[in-house]
Amino acid sequence: MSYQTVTDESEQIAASGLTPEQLLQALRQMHLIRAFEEKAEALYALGKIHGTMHLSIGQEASAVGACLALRPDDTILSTHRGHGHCIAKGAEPPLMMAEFFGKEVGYCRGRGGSMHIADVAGGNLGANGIVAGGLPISTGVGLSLQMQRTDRVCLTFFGDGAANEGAFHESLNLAAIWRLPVVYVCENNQYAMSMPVTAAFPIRQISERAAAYGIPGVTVDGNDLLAVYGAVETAVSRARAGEGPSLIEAVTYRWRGHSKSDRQRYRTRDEVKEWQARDPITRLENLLVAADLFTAEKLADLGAAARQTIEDSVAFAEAQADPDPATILEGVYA
Amino acid sequence: MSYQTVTDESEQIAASGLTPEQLLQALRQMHLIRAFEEKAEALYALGKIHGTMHLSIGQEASAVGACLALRPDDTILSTHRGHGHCIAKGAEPPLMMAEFFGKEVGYCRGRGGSMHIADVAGGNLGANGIVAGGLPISTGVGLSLQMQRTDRVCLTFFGDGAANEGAFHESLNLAAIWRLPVVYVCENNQYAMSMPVTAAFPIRQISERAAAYGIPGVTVDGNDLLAVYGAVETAVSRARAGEGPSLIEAVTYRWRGHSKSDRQRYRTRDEVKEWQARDPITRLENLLVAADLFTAEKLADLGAAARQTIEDSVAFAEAQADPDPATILEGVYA
Amino acid sequence: MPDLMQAELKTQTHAAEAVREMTYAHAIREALQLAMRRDERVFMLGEDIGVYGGAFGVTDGLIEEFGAERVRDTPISEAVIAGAAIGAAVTGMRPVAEIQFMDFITLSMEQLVLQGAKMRFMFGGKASVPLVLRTPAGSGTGAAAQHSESLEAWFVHVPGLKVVMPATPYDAKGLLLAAIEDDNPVIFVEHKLLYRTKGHVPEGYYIVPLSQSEVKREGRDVTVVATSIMVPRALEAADLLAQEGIELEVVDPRTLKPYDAATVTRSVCKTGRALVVHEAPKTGGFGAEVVAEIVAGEAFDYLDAPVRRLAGLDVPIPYNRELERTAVPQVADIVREARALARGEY
Amino acid sequence: MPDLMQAELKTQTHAAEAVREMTYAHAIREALQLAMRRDERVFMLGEDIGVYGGAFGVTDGLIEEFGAERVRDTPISEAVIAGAAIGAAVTGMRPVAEIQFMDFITLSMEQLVLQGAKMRFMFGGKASVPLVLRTPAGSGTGAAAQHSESLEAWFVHVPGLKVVMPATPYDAKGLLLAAIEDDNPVIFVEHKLLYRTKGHVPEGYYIVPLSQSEVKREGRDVTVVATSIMVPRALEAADLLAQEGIELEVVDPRTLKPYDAATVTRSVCKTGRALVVHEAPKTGGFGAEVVAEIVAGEAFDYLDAPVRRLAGLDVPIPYNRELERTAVPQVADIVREARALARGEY
Ligand SMILES: Cc1ncc(C[n+]2csc(CCOP(=O)(O)OP(=O)(O)O)c2C)c(N)n1
Ligand SMILES: Cc1ncc(C[n+]2csc(CCOP(=O)(O)OP(=O)(O)O)c2C)c(N)n1
Ligand SMILES: [Mg+2]
Ligand SMILES: [Mg+2]
Repeated sequence: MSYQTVTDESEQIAASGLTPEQLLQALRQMHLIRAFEEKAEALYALGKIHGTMHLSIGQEASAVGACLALRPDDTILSTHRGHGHCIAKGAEPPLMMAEFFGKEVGYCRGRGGSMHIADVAGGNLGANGIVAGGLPISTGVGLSLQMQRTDRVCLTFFGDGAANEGAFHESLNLAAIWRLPVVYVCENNQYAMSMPVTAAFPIRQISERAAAYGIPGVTVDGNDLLAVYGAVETAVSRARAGEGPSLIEAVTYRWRGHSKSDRQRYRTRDEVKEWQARDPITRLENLLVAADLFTAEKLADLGAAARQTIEDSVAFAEAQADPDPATILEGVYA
Repeated sequence: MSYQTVTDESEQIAASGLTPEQLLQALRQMHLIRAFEEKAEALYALGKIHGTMHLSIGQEASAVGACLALRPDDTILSTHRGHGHCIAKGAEPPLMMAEFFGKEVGYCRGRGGSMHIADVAGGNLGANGIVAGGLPISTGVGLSLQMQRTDRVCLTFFGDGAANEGAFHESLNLAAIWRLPVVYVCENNQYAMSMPVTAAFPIRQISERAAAYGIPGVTVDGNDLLAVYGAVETAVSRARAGEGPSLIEAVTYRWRGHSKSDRQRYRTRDEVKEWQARDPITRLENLLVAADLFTAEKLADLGAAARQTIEDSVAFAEAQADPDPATILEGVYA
Repeated sequence: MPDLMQAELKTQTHAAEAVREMTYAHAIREALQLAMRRDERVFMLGEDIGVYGGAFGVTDGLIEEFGAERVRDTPISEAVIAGAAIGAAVTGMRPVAEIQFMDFITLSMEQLVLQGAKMRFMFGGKASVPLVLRTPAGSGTGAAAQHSESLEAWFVHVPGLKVVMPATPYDAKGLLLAAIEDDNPVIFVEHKLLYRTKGHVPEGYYIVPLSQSEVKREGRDVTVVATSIMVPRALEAADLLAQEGIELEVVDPRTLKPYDAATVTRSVCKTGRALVVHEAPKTGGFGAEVVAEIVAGEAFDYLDAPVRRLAGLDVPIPYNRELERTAVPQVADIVREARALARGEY
Repeated sequence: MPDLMQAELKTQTHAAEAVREMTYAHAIREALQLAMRRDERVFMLGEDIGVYGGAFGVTDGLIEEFGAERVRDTPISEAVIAGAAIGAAVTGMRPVAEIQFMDFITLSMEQLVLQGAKMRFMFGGKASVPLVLRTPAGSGTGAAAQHSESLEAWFVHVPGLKVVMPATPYDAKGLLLAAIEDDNPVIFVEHKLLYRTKGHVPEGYYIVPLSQSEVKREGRDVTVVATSIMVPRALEAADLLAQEGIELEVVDPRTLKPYDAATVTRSVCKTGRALVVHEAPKTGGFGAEVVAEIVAGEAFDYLDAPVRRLAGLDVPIPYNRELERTAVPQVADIVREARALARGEY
């Protein structure tokens, strides 16, 4: 794998076309994701949230960098590891937190929880409990956008593990032959649960599979917000212009276990530490400071601000009402 | 697509390593397949055979060339267009014909018919009514052969259409990472029912997909028995040596409609004629004569002999007993 | 109801309309045509539905009228056919997907069951998935075990799906139009052997509401609940038994989910005897649901005999013609079972 | 039977053996271990069954004993997991595949139903497919709609498959060993909430034959037919109702296909009342089959009340804890329904 290296940070930022305000906002979102998940983790440990959850701590640049290339009227589909995508697409943390607590005002009226959180009005067609389950749907969303003669696009996240499901293959092929406006973003975080990509794939880069569908495929450093943004932006422009789908592989790492029950026997602490040293948040902060866009002092408060937002979200969520069991059949049918 | 061209026919034959006897036997089998299917077609038109059937007339070199590279103890899996594979793997036409007539002595006791004909003892694990349905199974057969420490291989036929099913993707990936002894032979006959490969694929050659699984992929002229044999032989040797699977695309054409109900509105007569001019049987005959292996006279009788064998098969089949309806539940469970 | 309406119409001035007979396949095609003319959001996708006209000719000619964008031929990729329909449906379109044989729906299950059926509920009612999935089911064509499935019972068991299974051309057209109007995913099960059957089909747009069982023939002795191809077979059996003085009441649920059990209950309260007939294998089939609903409530007290099922044998569909016929109920089987019930032999 | 055996064993000298209690998960692991030690052809494949030990820890430690070749971690490819098992089974191996959650079996349907289940029959009895597919089902863990399926009814409807659903550690071990010995494809449905329940499990190899329903508790008033997690709930309900003088007879089919209806019929002939309880949605569930078999024959004449089903609501499993509980039968629901039946309120 070879990553782009740019010597001059301000040049790199200028090349991205992103404004300082956009970059600051991206950093804010990354902090928000981190704070949201750290809190969710703590609440789970306290037994305040039930079920299961999959944390994307360490992968924030991929979610935020990708969504930064989208317009509000674009659509995303997300995965079981979807809190970051949800926030990056603009969801409100209090309503997300309310969903985690299973409350009636939550995004899914408490019916969905972490694994199915969706913000339909905001253009997030949901996390998905099924690996690769969103891929065929996103292909259909692309079809819909194309048939409706819009220039909107659909961006769909999935993991490395998902790239070995049949749904991946069928979806990319259909999108390719119909030139659908879909951007397929594979978050390669090195593992599908306990299965390392080195064992699950007979190739070095998942993006090589794009060639099987005659579409562009690119691998980027998924911990580098600018790299993710750049690749996705190119793919989004292509899609808007009617030139069809692309496959982007964002190479990253999950710091936490797969889910709460993971004893992580399939990897070493050293490996985790190595990747933690490549923290995407620190990396963006360093870039912004090195590029003289913001001072370290200015950025120092963002983490605390994010944590405060999340605390407020929890307070909001806890104060809300549970769904009335008598309404259980609502929403099965339209 | 670029085919190998060899100027000197005897050189070509020598390079293949095949003996004159093997080549003559291959030609006999191709005639047998042609005669079998022409007869089956006629019987169907007369209402003597029911159900549906898919004829491989025009594709004989692919079935025979591929199976020529196998040992009797190797296993094949076949498709809905599987009469040729069945004969090429050594099945007996009388028992095949009996199956077509739904007779108790037929290969499947009259339960299977054309679309499920299998010769388990002969190493044919069956035609398959499901497009790509045999691919996952063949992967499992490869696993079984590997775990049993044999040097046997599994060869699985499928159509161009099948290469767009999720099962194709999952099967090739699993076989690749586990280095299973499976040879995947895609018979690209230009159409999946009415869907032309040019519309169904965003790439020029289906064999390009091998790269997505890090395995060898090769496209050969499927109407050239030697070309098919050569490519499959290489793949089989690899597989026997524990070097894993290969993907071979045999480019060919079906002369008949997809099945009996096909009005063939998706292609022109001219296109069909063009391909009929590339008859794999005539081609092999010409080669054998040009190479001075056999005289045209010697070969002239093969067609008639094949037709006689098939007539005898029909006579045999018609004389056999139907299954007793009282036995209908036999074979649901072991 | 079609017969009734036919009788009425015959007295009208438009005699030509009154005798308008067409096949089940044609009636479905007409419904597709009307729906697509009426609503731009309606489009079709599936294998060989374009120039080929569909494996059974149902979509013949539609690509000429609506073009390849609205009558979309797909590669052989059943998972993404279903998924593409779901994705399109949830974002404003009204897709009608075709799965060429019901057997192949086994490849679409994850998308249909875990995604399409649940999406609305999982998202707290904030999305809807108005899609129809048409598919031909059933045996009788000699296509053997992998092209003869009758899997409707699976879908009946899935909250969030609706399941429709018309037996007549009239119902096929009206139910398909209702299914396309419906805002939920609907599995629309056609029967291969019914495609060529004929019946009265009114011109123009009309709806047969989802979830209304219909009494196809009245009778006092035995209630026969039959679905799909078993409806005409039950009616034929009723004709034969009428000659022996046994009057069958034939009820066709038409929509299996949501299922209108009340009509059946009413009938059983009258006859006191019930026979449920379907083609799918008996064990775990829809017939069990029909029986369970009959004996759970009101009708129980009116029952004069055990409630019986007559269904497919628990066997894959065999190729041999005679075995194939043996595997699923025929008219003579219905006659035999209904007669035994009527005579108190159970 | 386990309880009885336990009692017997306690009188023996090997007191240690008599009190050998273990969890359902452990009992399954022990069965896998014994089968793999006994027969080289037995091997396992599935997602994260190796070093991870399985999503629920069931296969913990097995890779250490048997190595990565016989405890094979696969990519996330459920179609080829099923297909690879079928291909291996038909050529001399005896695979035990795991589908990590029963929901994901929706991706294996074509291979299981159209290939594995039918192969033997389609080939005229000339092949066999000795495979076991283990999978955890059920709700109760807060994992919501796509990780809580109970799809056993689908497989019951498929000729060629067997379906096993143990409720106790004893049965889990003995039935799994029987399933692995069986020469047919067996769907072995475990329940997530049962994994940690404990019970007596004898050491060593033993078989609980497939297709034997078991009376888990005798009683004279109402027959409760319950499966999987509903067995302990029904037994708890029986304890509660016993205090009111209502005696439930709890029957556990254990093997849903082939289903031993005779044991249930015998029970209903005694009690005259039947309640069928399962977790899966009621409509089209296995309970309908149980009811249909009860009322089709002998037991019909002994019935004193309608036959009732208590099952999951027709709703995807919701995330919210209280809604999740509401969606499926709890002990109190069984008590209420069984009491109403016993008191003639239906
Ligand atoms: C179809 C399906 N198979 C298996 C699972 C169980 N499962 C949930 S997440 C996961 C690993 C997914 O790996 P990947 O796609 O790389 O995403 P990541 O968890 O690494 O973000 C597995 C096996 C599932 N949810 N769906
Ligand atoms: C899963 C599945 N989908 C669709 C079909 C219907 N069908 C049978 S053969 C066929 C075309 C197959 O094309 P290809 O794989 O190229 O093989 P060919 O017929 O050209 O030999 C189709 C669509 C099927 N049998 N199975
Ligand atoms: Mg991953
Ligand atoms: Mg083809």
